[in-house]
Amino acid sequence: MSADALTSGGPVSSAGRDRRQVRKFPVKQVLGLAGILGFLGTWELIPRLGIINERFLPPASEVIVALVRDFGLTAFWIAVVETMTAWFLGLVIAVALAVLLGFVIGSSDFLRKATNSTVEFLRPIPSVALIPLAVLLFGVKIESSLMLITYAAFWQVLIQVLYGVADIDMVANNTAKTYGLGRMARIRYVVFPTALPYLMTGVRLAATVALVLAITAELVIGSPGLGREIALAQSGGAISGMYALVLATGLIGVLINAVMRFIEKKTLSWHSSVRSEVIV
Amino acid sequence: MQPDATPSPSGKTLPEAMLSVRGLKKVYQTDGGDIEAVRNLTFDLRAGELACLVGPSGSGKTTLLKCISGLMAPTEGEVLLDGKRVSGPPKKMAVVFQEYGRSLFPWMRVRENVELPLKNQGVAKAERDRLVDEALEAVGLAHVPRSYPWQLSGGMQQRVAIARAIAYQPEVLLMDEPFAAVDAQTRADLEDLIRTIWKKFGVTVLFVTHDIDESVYLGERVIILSSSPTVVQEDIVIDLPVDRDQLETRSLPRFTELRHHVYEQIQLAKKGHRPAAAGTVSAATTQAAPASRTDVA
Amino acid sequence: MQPDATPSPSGKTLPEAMLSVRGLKKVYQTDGGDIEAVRNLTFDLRAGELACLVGPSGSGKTTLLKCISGLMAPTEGEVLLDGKRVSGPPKKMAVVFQEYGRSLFPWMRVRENVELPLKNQGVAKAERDRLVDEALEAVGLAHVPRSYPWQLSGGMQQRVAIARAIAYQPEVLLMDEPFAAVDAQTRADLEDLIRTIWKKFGVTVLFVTHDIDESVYLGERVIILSSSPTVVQEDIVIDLPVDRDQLETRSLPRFTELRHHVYEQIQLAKKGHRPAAAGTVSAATTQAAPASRTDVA
Amino acid sequence: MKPLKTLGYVLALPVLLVLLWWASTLGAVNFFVPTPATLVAKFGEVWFGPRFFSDVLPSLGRLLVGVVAAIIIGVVGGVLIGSVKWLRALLEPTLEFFRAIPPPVLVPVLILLMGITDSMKVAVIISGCVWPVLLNTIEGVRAVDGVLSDSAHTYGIDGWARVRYLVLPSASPQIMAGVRQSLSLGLILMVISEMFASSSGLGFTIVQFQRSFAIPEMWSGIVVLGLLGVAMSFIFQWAERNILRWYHGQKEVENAA
Amino acid sequence: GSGSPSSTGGGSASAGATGGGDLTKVSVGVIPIVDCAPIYLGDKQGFFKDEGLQLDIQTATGGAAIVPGVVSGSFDFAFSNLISVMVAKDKGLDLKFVANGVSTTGEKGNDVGGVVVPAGSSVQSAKDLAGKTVSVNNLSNIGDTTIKSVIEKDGGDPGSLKFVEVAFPDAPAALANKQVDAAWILEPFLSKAVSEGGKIVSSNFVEMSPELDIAGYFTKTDTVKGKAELTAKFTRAMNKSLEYAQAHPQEVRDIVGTYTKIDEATRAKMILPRYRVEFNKDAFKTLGDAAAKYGTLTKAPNAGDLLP
Ligand SMILES: Nc1ncnc2c1ncn2[C@@H]1O[C@H](COP(=O)(O)OP(=O)(O)OP(=O)(O)O)[C@@H](O)[C@H]1O
Ligand SMILES: Nc1ncnc2c1ncn2[C@@H]1O[C@H](COP(=O)(O)OP(=O)(O)OP(=O)(O)O)[C@@H](O)[C@H]1O
Ligand SMILES: [Mg+2]
Ligand SMILES: [Mg+2]
Repeated sequence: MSADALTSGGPVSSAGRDRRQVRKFPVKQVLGLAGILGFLGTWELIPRLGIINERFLPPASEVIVALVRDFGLTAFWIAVVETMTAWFLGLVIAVALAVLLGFVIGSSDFLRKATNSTVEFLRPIPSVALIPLAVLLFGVKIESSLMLITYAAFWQVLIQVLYGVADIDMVANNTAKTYGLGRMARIRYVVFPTALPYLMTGVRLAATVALVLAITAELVIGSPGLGREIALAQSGGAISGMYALVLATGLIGVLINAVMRFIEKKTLSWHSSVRSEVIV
Repeated sequence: MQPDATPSPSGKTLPEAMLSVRGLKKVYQTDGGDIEAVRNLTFDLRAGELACLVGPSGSGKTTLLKCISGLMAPTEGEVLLDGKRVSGPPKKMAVVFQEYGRSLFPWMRVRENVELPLKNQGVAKAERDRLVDEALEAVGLAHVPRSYPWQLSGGMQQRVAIARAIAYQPEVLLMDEPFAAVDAQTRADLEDLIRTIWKKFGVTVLFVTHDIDESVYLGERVIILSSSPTVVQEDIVIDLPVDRDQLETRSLPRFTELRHHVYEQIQLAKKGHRPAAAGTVSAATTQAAPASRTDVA
Repeated sequence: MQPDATPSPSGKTLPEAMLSVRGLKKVYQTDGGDIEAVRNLTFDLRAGELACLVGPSGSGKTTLLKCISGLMAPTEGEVLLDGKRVSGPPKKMAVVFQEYGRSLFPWMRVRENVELPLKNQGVAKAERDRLVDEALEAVGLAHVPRSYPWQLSGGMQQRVAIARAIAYQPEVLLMDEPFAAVDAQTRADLEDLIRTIWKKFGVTVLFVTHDIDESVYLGERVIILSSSPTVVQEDIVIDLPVDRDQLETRSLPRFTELRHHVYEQIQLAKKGHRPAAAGTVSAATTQAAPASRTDVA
Repeated sequence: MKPLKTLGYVLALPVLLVLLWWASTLGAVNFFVPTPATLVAKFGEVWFGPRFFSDVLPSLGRLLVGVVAAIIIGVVGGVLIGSVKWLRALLEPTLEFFRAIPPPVLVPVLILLMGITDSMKVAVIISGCVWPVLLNTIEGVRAVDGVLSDSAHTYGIDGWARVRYLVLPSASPQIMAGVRQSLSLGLILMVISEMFASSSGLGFTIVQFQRSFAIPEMWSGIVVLGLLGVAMSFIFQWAERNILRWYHGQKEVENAA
Repeated sequence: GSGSPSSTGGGSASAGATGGGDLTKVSVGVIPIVDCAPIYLGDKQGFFKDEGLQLDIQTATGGAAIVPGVVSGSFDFAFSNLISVMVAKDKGLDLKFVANGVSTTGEKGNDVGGVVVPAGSSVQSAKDLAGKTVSVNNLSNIGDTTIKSVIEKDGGDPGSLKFVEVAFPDAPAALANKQVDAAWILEPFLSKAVSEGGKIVSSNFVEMSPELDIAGYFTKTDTVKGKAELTAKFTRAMNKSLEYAQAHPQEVRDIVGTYTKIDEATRAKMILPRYRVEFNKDAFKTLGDAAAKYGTLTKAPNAGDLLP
């Protein structure tokens, strides 16, 4: 963040007396870009140096050219929209369900204990194993992808919410109790804010899992979207085209994370994790 | 004395007893063995009484307050509020916790923290605003309503917690060392504030403090706890005039006398001396033992 | 006065100055705008001096301590320790934080908490054990070494934090309202403990307190801060005998005089009065302004 | 009394659900949804035999190596990235990039880099289950209490000692949440890693059953996964109880009301 | 990328029809590979519309979704290789072919699939593969079944072979990096592998039987019985399409470009399969027997039950 924070993570350096400078110069974004460039550079070198044959892993530059070409195609954007629609719907359903169930289960010791074994049983079931069931129920349509996405993302959020609810500060909770806040009010005013950082991590995890699953479902089932485009490129031998699509997927991931970080910064400005980044 | 309450200390369970603690015992179970925090506490508080609770560090004052506010179930004995047994946080009771830093919600601004209990009760917006403004004004924090608690100094945080309790307009007010982190002048102001509120609304107040002068200046009664395992060491009526003044009252000879007496008792408590009656008091049915209630005059 | 230190207060930067705070200014940046916690602080502490810092709640005492301990960079001005500019936590400095409840490691037992800094320094086991035992004994907590901090009462937690600082044998000791949560008797004992340690090891101590009596009883010097935005309001030398006694010293007429003076100054500070020199003191180069240093005698 | 109660908690809901399933499969027969009886029969037939040694054990071995490696990488990386701001800024977008790449797409690249080997499969497992640990560790490290951190600083507890005594314990509740996520993800990725370039293993067998329409057998494999998940999570919860004794103790005592 | 195939298929529109209300909608699950060119061609030529059918071509990327899709009724008909359907039938799913899909060219060394070894490999013919590691796209399917039986015919020991699953697109790399000794590859990757120095040691389809049918269009037996008319219409249109495709190879190469991402140069060079109407019952039996023999099926299938 501040310039001297770059050289040491020490507390003094994070004191940010050159805050105004920081505003002008977005160190964070530039660093992030540098990281991505470093990665692309490495990728470029691997085939160029012959560590892996160029035929099988085309250099980054070639893939980027292919990606830029993709950007000009409506078909590409249609695929992106299809994938993102499935992603968004799946994620929203998963988060809504998980938050609801998480708070219900988390705030009751009985439910927590009684559901533990079942939750643990269901969680490790791979979504891919559910493909036949999904197709059986919904056919080769967005609903199949949705079911797989929801299933996979749901557990990520649920577990985080359960941990978050358990992390509540008892002094805060007692305070709320003595001021006559009922169960619902406490969930709203105490439990929810406490669990929020956990939830945000959960949503961030789930957002990517949902993306991964959206692509995978399209890839394996063949419902329309980026995943199917990848499969097509793969089975058509269009290697650069395939990596271009993979690159696009990764970029979507980066974008999703940026949005999530933004939301997190807005909603968690009071939390010490965000606090220590903002104030100093 | 409070005008509407009989000043006479009495050993009987008075019909107007607002708060009765009877044979209270609390044992904490830890993996290192059981810790008996409170052995046997019995005392009554009349409606509208202002009592101070003093006792050595670790004698179980916080524990007692938690039991009274229904946050913790006693191991033995019971707490009656208005004749009803307390089993969960009662309505119209406000507690100011010793850990003020953790009792404020870090995700809410100062104003929101103070407002929350009122909002939760469904108090109308205009009324709520008035109460919150008044409370913040009273604790001298009218200028920081939009700060987050962690942007405040320790003393300011503590005053937010006090403001929240005041704005709530409780019938029973429990305070656990509420002025520990504020400066002398503010402390004096807040002491007067508590007495004003008490006189105005007839609130029943139980006030934990380590400051002996404060306990004498503030209370109509001072309850002294022995060191752990805890019983009531002494129960003193403070017969100072109802209208008190920081300079005047504190320079009264009677003030100095009472102050001295409390100090001696606490020193006794620290040394492990226990009142004669403590062993014989048995739970629930026994009334506040007269032996442990002394007029020092 | 301490036997080995010249008692004369001086406006010059003394060669033996252990701690120099010069033109210190701290502004917190928040999304609600900047908050100027400290405007301009300049003072020196000689090696082996025991100074008390008093000031209204929110006047920036904690902020000052954080700057001195190198935990926070000042916005302007600087802190010199032994002639060197402080840029990170210096060696051999111990700080007792106001938020004692949050400064102990909840995953360590009491003993481990006290032992950790020594272990980290590579002190041998036997020596470590001795220091830890002594420190726990001194604060009256020898009986709970195997408890977790959250199993202790507030006052006990605070004493663990004090024990940790003592066991560490620092050269500079900063304490932020360390006795706020302990009872009067324990407080008196701890006050005497601090003075004993100070005399024995020649530690430089900066002690924040709200208790005016305490500041006069404990310190060789009392620095009074104005209310926010903060400057040094007064700097008083306490010319009481070095050997102090809770009963005797406190009943000296000089004690009462000093006490009164400090009280008045704080009330002035609260009312917003600022010392004449405050505006003219400029950062870094200026020495402790003589105008703000008064002998009350 | 106590073990009985625990057993009740563990079994009540599953038994209820199995009954429900049993009732709902009473009438109609669906090729893709077997009855509990068939499933139980197949389960014994399929998994109690040589397959246990030839398929299940090797897969479990890879799973274990993968998960342990992921946890180590996640915690070490998380502590580094969480405590060094510029490193976080540098790496975050790249990590997010990798996180978003679906394992099925990653597999061909890994095959190119590592060949068709066990380490490739382990790499697939790591590539998937490192994220929850990493992200949670980063968040946990960032959320270290300010006062506590200041205390450590003033006592000269820096560098490794700081990590050991302050950062790790204080982040451990979050780290544990991440580890718990990783365990089940590990099982899922074990299956995925065996979906490509493979010829044996638990995951492969399940996928093979699926492809050859041996549906009851496939479901029995899924039950194996579920049971493994439960077993792993119970072991984990036991370990967590011990590692986070202070944390649970604190919560519990305060919860005693 | 050359664009995504629209899931409703471009065909009916380009045939000039307005998609009137009297057309019956049929959804067909296909895999976007060269083998499925006839149905796209037929759709474009209007063969299905002539029968009163409006095609809804849905692409699924692999076998995982095809059979469940047919069983659940999301597809009326679907394309799959023979072994997959045999296996499903073997496990109790009542399926039946309604039209042929694709057959081997019957020319050794010039077929749509083959086992490739890298240049300089010691493997000369099928029997030398014994003891080697061979990649196939899916285990227990048409690839390993035919290869095993070819090796056995050639005098090698099929039991000593080790198969691993590698997808066709990744197979050339696996071969080049010596991760497998030999790879079973289909077009268009086969031509590519050969042009890059690979050597075909076995044209396993041809060697199994020069008349081998590889894949076909199938549906539930229920559909065949209950919707006999619809089935007959589909079969007629499909057969017409197969014949048309066989007669117009250049149109096949062109249309493949619309629903796959195979570039033009590759399309021009790749070997096309044979499209024909009739199933060869003998070859079917050979294949079924082999599958049963190597344990993919529990018993040899009955051609009469499965074929139209
Ligand atoms: N959660 C706990 N687990 C175990 N023991 C506890 C717990 N809380 C308090 N205790 C013990 O109970 C005793 C009384 O504690 P309590 O907090 O009630 O004291 P207190 O009178 O409030 O002290 P202080 O004035 O220092 O705040 C102490 O000995 C303490 O160690
Ligand atoms: N993190 C922060 N962000 C913004 N403002 C802060 C922050 N910390 C302290 N302040 C402000 O700085 C001022 C001084 O705070 P500080 O904690 O130093 O006071 P203090 O003298 O220690 O008070 P007390 O005696 O009540 O502890 C206060 O007005 C406070 O609101
Ligand atoms: Mg207490
Ligand atoms: Mg402070």
